Amino acid sequence: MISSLKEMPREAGETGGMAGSGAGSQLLEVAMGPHHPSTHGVFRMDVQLEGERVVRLKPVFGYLHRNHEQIAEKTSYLGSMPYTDRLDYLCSMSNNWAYALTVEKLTGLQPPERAEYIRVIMAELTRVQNHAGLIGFLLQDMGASGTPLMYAFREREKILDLFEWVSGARMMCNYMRFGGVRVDLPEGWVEGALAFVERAPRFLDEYEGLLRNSEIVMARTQGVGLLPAELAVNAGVTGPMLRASGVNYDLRKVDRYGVYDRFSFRVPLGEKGDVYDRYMMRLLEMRESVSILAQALRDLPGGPILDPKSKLRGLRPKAGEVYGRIEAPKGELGFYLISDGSTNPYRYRVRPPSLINLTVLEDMCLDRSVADVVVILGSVDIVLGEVDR
Amino acid sequence: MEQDLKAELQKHGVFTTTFEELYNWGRKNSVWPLTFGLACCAIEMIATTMARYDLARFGAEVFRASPRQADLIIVSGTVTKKMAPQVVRLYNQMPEPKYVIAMGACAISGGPFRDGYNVLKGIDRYIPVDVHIPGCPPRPEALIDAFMALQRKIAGQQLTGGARARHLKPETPSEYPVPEHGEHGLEPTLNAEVWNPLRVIQ
Amino acid sequence: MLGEGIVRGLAETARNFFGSFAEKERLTTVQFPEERRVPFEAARNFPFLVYDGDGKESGLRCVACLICEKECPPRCIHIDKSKDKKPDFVGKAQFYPAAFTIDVSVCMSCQICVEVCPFEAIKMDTAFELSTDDRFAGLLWGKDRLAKSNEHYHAIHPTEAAEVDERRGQEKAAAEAKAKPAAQPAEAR
Amino acid sequence: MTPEQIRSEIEAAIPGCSVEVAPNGAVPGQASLAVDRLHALEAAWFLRRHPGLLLDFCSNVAGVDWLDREISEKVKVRKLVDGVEQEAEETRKSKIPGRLEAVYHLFSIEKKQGPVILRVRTENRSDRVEIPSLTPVWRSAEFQEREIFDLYGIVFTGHPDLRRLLMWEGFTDHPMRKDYVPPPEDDGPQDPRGAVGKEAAAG
Repeated sequence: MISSLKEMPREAGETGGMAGSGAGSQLLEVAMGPHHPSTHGVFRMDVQLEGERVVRLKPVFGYLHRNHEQIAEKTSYLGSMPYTDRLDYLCSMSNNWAYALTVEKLTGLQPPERAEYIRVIMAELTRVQNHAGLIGFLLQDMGASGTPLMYAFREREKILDLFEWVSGARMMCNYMRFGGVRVDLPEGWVEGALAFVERAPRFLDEYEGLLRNSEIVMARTQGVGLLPAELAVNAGVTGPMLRASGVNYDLRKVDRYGVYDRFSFRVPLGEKGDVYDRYMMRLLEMRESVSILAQALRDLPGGPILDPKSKLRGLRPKAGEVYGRIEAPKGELGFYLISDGSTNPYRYRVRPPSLINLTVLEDMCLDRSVADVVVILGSVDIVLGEVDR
Repeated sequence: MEQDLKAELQKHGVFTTTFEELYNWGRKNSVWPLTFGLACCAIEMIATTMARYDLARFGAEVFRASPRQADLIIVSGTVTKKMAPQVVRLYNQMPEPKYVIAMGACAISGGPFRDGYNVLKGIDRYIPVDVHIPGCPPRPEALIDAFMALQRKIAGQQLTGGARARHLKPETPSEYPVPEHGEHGLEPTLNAEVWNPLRVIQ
Repeated sequence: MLGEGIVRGLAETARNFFGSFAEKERLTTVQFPEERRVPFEAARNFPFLVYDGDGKESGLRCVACLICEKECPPRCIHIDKSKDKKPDFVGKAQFYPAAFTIDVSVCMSCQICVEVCPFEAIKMDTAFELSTDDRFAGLLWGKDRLAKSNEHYHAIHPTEAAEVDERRGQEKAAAEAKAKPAAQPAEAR
Repeated sequence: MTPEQIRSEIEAAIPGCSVEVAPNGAVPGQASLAVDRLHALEAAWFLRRHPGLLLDFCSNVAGVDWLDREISEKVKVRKLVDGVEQEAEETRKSKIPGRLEAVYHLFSIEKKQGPVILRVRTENRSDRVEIPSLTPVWRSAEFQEREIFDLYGIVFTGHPDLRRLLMWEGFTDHPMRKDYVPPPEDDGPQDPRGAVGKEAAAG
């Protein structure tokens, strides 16, 4: 890619003033980040530019490497649960679920039906607020400063209210337990959630109408950051990004974890795998999530919320290892645990979708301009807490 | 002027002020924070600026992306050892008078992650902090509360005399040494000029 | 048509702007220091120690069993166990915490201490206006700052506190019932 | 396909490749395949192209550090005690040398199945820590192998860009190893028990 670019015929002055007068021979190194408004946190990209064009892009990680894995290997199984909240700090509920699911696989605990439904409800609420937030940030990166993000956060606050109502915290819910959930839904919660679900389509219409048809958004997103399906699969890209490239792989359908096989929902797929597809993917997934929410709230059964065999303290799974994964809003979130029979895991590993989705960042950005890099990165949907852990 | 007289005059529609008060009033109502998010707390910081909490009501509408245009750095999240030099550098690049809010457990002390090998145990090891907000993460209301505490601090700062504000004293530095990445960790591990360790007196 | 999408987007924002005059729902701002949202019952921020009755020191439910200190994920609780024992609410002699310190500059509000406490002694408070300029004196909370009355607990988490009181009442009744038959055979002999 | 079947197919297809089926004691208990270092890359290509498996998606790559372990087993032996043959128990100690390990979780998006767990082990923990990189087969391993190199110190030969991922250049330790000791830091007493009030009194 780099060599082919250098051979391209170039008109005079195209390299831009910064690269100097030597026609096309000088490259400009720019470090974007770690403090940069468009990198969604402390993330750095070492970009090599030829004029405006990107010829090389190397992401630099670790500015938020908080040693989650090592700390988890030193604390009890339960003690890691609040730390998983802080992985992808926008989606603490789905992180909780992924970790609880993995430990349940390791120990054989079985959550009761009501708990499974509650988990689905929480995960889908999380997906709605994550995607709404992401689109807000993405449009902000494109210059729609303020308004879309305001709308997204207005809706997000409503979901956070639901979370706080049930778990007591806005962001760091620490709600799920091995074999169920911590507390039952309080009185009136289901009605509150139903009220949200009823209003949600109106919000989604509004949010979609806001900029979906805007010529500027189309010009900035269509055909930008193309990701072919084969490359996406080989690079381990998962989640909405993979599906935007046209690969039908949704763990809710493939693994059928939880009770996802009881709901009817569609998996939206993209065609080209450009930024526009990824943007639309989020909008469509939010609608599907709302439909799952309506079904789950309608069918929510009564009964216990915790496996009677589950215990809070002194969990000692048998020696062995397990890999559990769920479809988190950003992709496949996996936990790999090795137990040596003691109260804390011997090895605790998080498979971060955000980090692995960035593998293809350079491929998507090559030969594009700096302004496109910002948009492409925005469409990947990263949260640094998860990228660096 | 006596406070009683001032209050009395105010009732009659006569407002009096000193230069210091006017100056501080202007400063405290136009604190521009730096767009600087580190981790989870940054999301709550963004939520504070959004429609429901609306930090703009306190004159902090403009989040500046450049440290040269900012008065306040909200250290919102875990400062890792890899990031610490950049945070200090950003602080150094801000013009005086400048203020620091350590938002959340991680920024104050390393918080839940303080046992990590790459986590700095509190930003107050390298730069002076004006207001600490505990919480993980603090609610948006807590950030507003801290912001108001900072405004009170600014309003109370003296411009002259021995007890004048930190930035007006010629001997206090405006920039602090930036730590360097060593083979095993940051060098030095703290700036003794800034850091006040906990002393237990038995 | 060129510009159509932009016009449509502007219509959307205009609907929100003018709608906010008519619809209460579109007005989302909470004017924080003057206007406050009613906190949810489950809301939590930092732990506090519950005491019964009036004795801030003597009524503490904590028996210094050190379970929370051990289970706290970030290890921010530090307890010194007493040397002597004091009777608890059922009259059983128990240790008490000579010093109980929570470093709230480390606490991550995860509520695990509350869940593991078998004595209903530590609960979550809802206060959040805690900003301070003093890193240690303001954020290292000792027993005197942590101790809060059962009435305070009832005020912030009414349902939960009522359940706890009921459970403790039963425990006390059971302990009294147990104490009586134990006393009778001793007299008979 | 069971791990045993895969093992025999790999061994039949790649001459000289030895595969060990590592048991798993957890509840679902899926056994993994420990492929020897020298043939790991070939085995990976085989798994990816195998028409019955088509493992096109390498989801997770995890480093694991196994310290030198001493295992004491109780063995029943017959012994001559005072001229009479008796059954006695004897503890035998065996040493398992430490090693580092990279664990790959492979799935098939095409066939919607998985995982097949692949383990590649280094010879020891100190000087012979090279294993082949599987990035040429699955690009998703690129960052994850870099992370393992950074935190565990496994050198992946054939990796296109093997640099530290999370820690800075110039950092010399491998902090996720089990015997890593962080450098001492002057951070006052970690245990502020009873410090409240006294601090204020000290001024």
